[in-house]
Amino acid sequence: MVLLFILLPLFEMVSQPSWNDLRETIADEEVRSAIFLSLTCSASAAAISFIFGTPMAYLLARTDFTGKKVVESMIDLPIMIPHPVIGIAILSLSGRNHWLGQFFQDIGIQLLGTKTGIITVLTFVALPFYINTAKAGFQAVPCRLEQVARSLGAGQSATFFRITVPLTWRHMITGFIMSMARAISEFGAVVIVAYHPMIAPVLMYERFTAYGLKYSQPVAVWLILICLVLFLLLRVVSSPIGKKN
Amino acid sequence: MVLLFILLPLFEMVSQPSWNDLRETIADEEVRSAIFLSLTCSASAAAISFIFGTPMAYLLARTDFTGKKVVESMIDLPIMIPHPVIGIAILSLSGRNHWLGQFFQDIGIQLLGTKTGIITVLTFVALPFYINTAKAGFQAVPCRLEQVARSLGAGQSATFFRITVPLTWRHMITGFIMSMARAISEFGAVVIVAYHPMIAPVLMYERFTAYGLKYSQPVAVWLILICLVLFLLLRVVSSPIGKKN
Amino acid sequence: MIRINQLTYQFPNFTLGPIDLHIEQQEFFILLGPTGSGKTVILESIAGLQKPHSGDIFLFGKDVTRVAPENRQVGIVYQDQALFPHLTVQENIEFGLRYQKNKTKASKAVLAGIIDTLGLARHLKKSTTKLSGGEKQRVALARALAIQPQVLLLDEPLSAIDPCFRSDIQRLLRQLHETLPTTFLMVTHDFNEAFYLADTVGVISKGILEQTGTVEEVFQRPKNKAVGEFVGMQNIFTPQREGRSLYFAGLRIDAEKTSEGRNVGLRPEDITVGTTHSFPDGFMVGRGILQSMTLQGFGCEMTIDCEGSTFLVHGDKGNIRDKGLTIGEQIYLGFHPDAVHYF
Amino acid sequence: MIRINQLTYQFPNFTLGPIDLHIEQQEFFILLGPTGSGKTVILESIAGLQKPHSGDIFLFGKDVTRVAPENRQVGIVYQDQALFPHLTVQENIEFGLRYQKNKTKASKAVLAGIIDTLGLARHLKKSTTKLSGGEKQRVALARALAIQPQVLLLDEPLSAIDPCFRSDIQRLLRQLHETLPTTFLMVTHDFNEAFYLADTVGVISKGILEQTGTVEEVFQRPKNKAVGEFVGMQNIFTPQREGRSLYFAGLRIDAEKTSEGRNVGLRPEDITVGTTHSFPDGFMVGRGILQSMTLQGFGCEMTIDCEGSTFLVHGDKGNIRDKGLTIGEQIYLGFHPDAVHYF
Repeated sequence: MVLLFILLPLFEMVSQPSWNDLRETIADEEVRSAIFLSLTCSASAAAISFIFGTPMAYLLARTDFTGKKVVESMIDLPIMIPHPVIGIAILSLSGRNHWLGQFFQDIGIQLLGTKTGIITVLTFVALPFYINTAKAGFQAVPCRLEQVARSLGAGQSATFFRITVPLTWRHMITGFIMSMARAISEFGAVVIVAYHPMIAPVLMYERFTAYGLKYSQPVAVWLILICLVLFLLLRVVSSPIGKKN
Repeated sequence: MVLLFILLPLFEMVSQPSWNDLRETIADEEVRSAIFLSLTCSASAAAISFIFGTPMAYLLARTDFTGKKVVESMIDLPIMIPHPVIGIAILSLSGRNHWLGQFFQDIGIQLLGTKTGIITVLTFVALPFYINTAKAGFQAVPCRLEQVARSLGAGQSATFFRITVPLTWRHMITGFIMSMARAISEFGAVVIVAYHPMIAPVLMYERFTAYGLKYSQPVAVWLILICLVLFLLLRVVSSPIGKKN
Repeated sequence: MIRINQLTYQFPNFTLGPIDLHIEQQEFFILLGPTGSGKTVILESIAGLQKPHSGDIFLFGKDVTRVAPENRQVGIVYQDQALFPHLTVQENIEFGLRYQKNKTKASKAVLAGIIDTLGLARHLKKSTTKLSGGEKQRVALARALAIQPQVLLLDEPLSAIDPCFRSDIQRLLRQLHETLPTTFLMVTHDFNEAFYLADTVGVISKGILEQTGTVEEVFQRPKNKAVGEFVGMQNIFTPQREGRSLYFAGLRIDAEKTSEGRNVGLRPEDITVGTTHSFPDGFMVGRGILQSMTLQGFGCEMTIDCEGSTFLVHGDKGNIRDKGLTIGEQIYLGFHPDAVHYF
Repeated sequence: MIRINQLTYQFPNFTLGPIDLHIEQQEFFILLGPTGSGKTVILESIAGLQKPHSGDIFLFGKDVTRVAPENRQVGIVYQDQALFPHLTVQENIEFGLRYQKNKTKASKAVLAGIIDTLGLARHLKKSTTKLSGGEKQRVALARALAIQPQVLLLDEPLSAIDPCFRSDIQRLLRQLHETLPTTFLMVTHDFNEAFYLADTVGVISKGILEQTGTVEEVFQRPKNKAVGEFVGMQNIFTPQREGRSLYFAGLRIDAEKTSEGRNVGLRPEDITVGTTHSFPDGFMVGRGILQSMTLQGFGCEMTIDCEGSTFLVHGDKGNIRDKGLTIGEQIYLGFHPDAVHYF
């Protein structure tokens, strides 16, 4: 029944538009560029999460310090905060009357209505998903393996690349895909920071408000298909992890 | 640095509005009723997740069947699907030209622009968070404890309530709070199903588009404070679980 | 009385059975086998916690194959104790009481007796996490015995306990078995435990029940090589025909007792050594080269090569020192013909 | 040579040390102690994997307290083996080689020798997950020895192995120690392993190093009750003054050898029993009541009450059967005065 509740709406939506509608929609230059923008921005956000999140995740998995719980809570914050609030918060920072915003403008970085802004917002929402997955991966590698590698003469970085990474790359890729999927799904935060350039969810929302349900459905179907492909990838990559349990 | 990236926008946003703005905003009847609506709808969504999600989570934790991975993937779907798509999918189902929508209307249930619609959408996004947390809780209880209880004469339901529940209620509560927090944060899916009655994120979005950043900030601050309270609760409740590790 | 008929299980990497087993009332039966030989699965099938692939299980004449675990009156004690962590010791022990039909005063007295025997009276109010391994195991025993089960199943109850406390629990098990009307079925991989506790033993290996019988029977007359090795016959040889007689390690054996292709087994502790040919009358005596000699506890372990066959011998340390044995030298070994086992 | 000076650790529920320890080059030193007594922490501090709270560690005269583990040339073998699961047996063994400065042909020959000694040649291409416990332990040994460490640390290498294979690994350790120029430091809770392997032992209990010395010293002359109990003296009594002499269990002891308030200890296997008063000359003989008699393996365990003191006695089963002992009857026990230990 729970499954039905989740699947029925998706299935019905996918089945309602005709093939013709779908073909017409994907032929639309605006739709294609929106989907492309969604994908590139999400991938960039996931990549940024990967670069900055990996050391953070390793630190959280291996060390124990007072206030670790607080840090972990802070990393989870973006999951919990209402999406428009995230957009507003990031805009607050980049306004011209704020020193940081001023600094960014001086070096030519603008968030409102730019790709940079979209990527910033998406990184904000995607980061916790990457860090949590990678952290779980690092925690699953026994400290002892690293200790033994050290005692055999491997330095810290040799140990990390020869022992830790080979045992966690699946988790890292899973985290990458999860954070990318989370970024693709974001709408509320992006719509505040950048209505234009238009990412796919924003385009869909615009079609819905401007033309109604029937015209937004084909875009939704395309978006969902792309998400499903991502998702299948995720499961294929992560399945050997599941088998270990 | 990762922490700074998450905290700085939030901190700056909270510090920008004056006390006066905040007081005026909370005095606004519209703001108060939007926040109240957000809270009640989210709580309802979390409660529905609790009722239907608990058996599902137990089933997933205790049994092993072919296609379990597929079922788990399906439960995770709502996390990945773009939020406006969720709204459109649910609306697709409830339209008058669909048999299910027809049936709902016959028994007086309407989704578009109603509280019922909001709760349905929020449950859709909140459910995976509850199920995954509860499942982790059930998995942490060794099967052996339940088996021993059975061998001592306790039936299936006695075993569940005397052994399983006492050992997982923390996870269950954590799951409840997480799913509620996730529901409060939702905007993209709700805005499609029900612009009115207005939940807090929608109100905030409206203020942003109608009056600009400065007028949306106080609402955002109030919403963030409420989320933080929820979040603190979550951490207080779940901390003994963390200690066990 | 427990009767198992043609029990089988199919696991992805492992097949168990078909197992036939019969255990008398009030017997102390020990199922011996190495780790991973399917012992725990048999216990859980008797308790109703695993559904067999095929076969039937009877408890006291009643077919219980399809009966739910809570209706079987079978107590189970696991190696890892599986105490309920949210309950105190007392709550753990009394967990099963409310489901018993005859909550008479008599059963309360029995419970008090069990708590007393197991020395748990002063721990009753404690949390189970505060107990040592041995104490936990005693709580698990008390909890299983509190419901006065017809059958008590024990899954390697001694292996998770520090060696110093093992003998205490062993003594306790013996005592409980002597005073209670319960049938005990225990699985273990340690044949010393079986020697100390069991009335009857069964040896299981790779999912097959190789031999059942009294302790003496199985230990003195193992049916095949697998059982022989498992019960401590570290010297196993296959005699060769030479002319009309059978020989191993240069020793002639009575052709009546065995035939070609079968094995002979000797325990290391049944062999004595010396530098001269003087052994008691009737002993079989061989000559070999002392290859190694290692002290072990208060004993000594030697390997001796006799015409290409290597004997492992356990001896008394002092005894051996007196005889002045030297590695690489010629040495005699002897044993009573009764110490030779044929299988 | 390993020298540890005033090493201490503070953990939330446990304090270790201060520990002073000195181990000679090429010695086989065994640190004995119950689970949770801090043995592993000492090993990890020598390997540099745990930072001590205070104190210094010297390896071959060099202060290594602050040296990174990869620069210490110390191999470590854990109870759980800690093999790298993503590498084959060969890749595991050769993991440390590329970090060694002297990659000469000689070291390749040494490696081949180690693989040969440990019998791993035919497993080299296998995944480590396909190995048995004993094989895994041998891979872990080979991996640690491949870097030709100055010191090899062994953390209960035998306890995770099935009992049947334990003696193989034990023999192997002895052999490796005899052929390699490496100092061995092993921790264990099993004093039989120490008896078989160690040159020198240290007994640690609750974070304190109670006694160090040769195996004989520690086993025959335990310094205090804690050590005595740990090395198998299950009969420990406190003699009482009566008049001008000291007595325990009705037996008078030489007042020169001990003083009031100290303990005497006797191993169960050093006591012989009989129904008559006939014991060898010079034996101390006591009279008591046989309280219990339980068969255990090929021996027998008896408890005998002598004027309020209970003796635990191990005897030979056949021997005892011949003497026809009965529970509840009067019995004599005797032992050589040298078997009594004072501490």
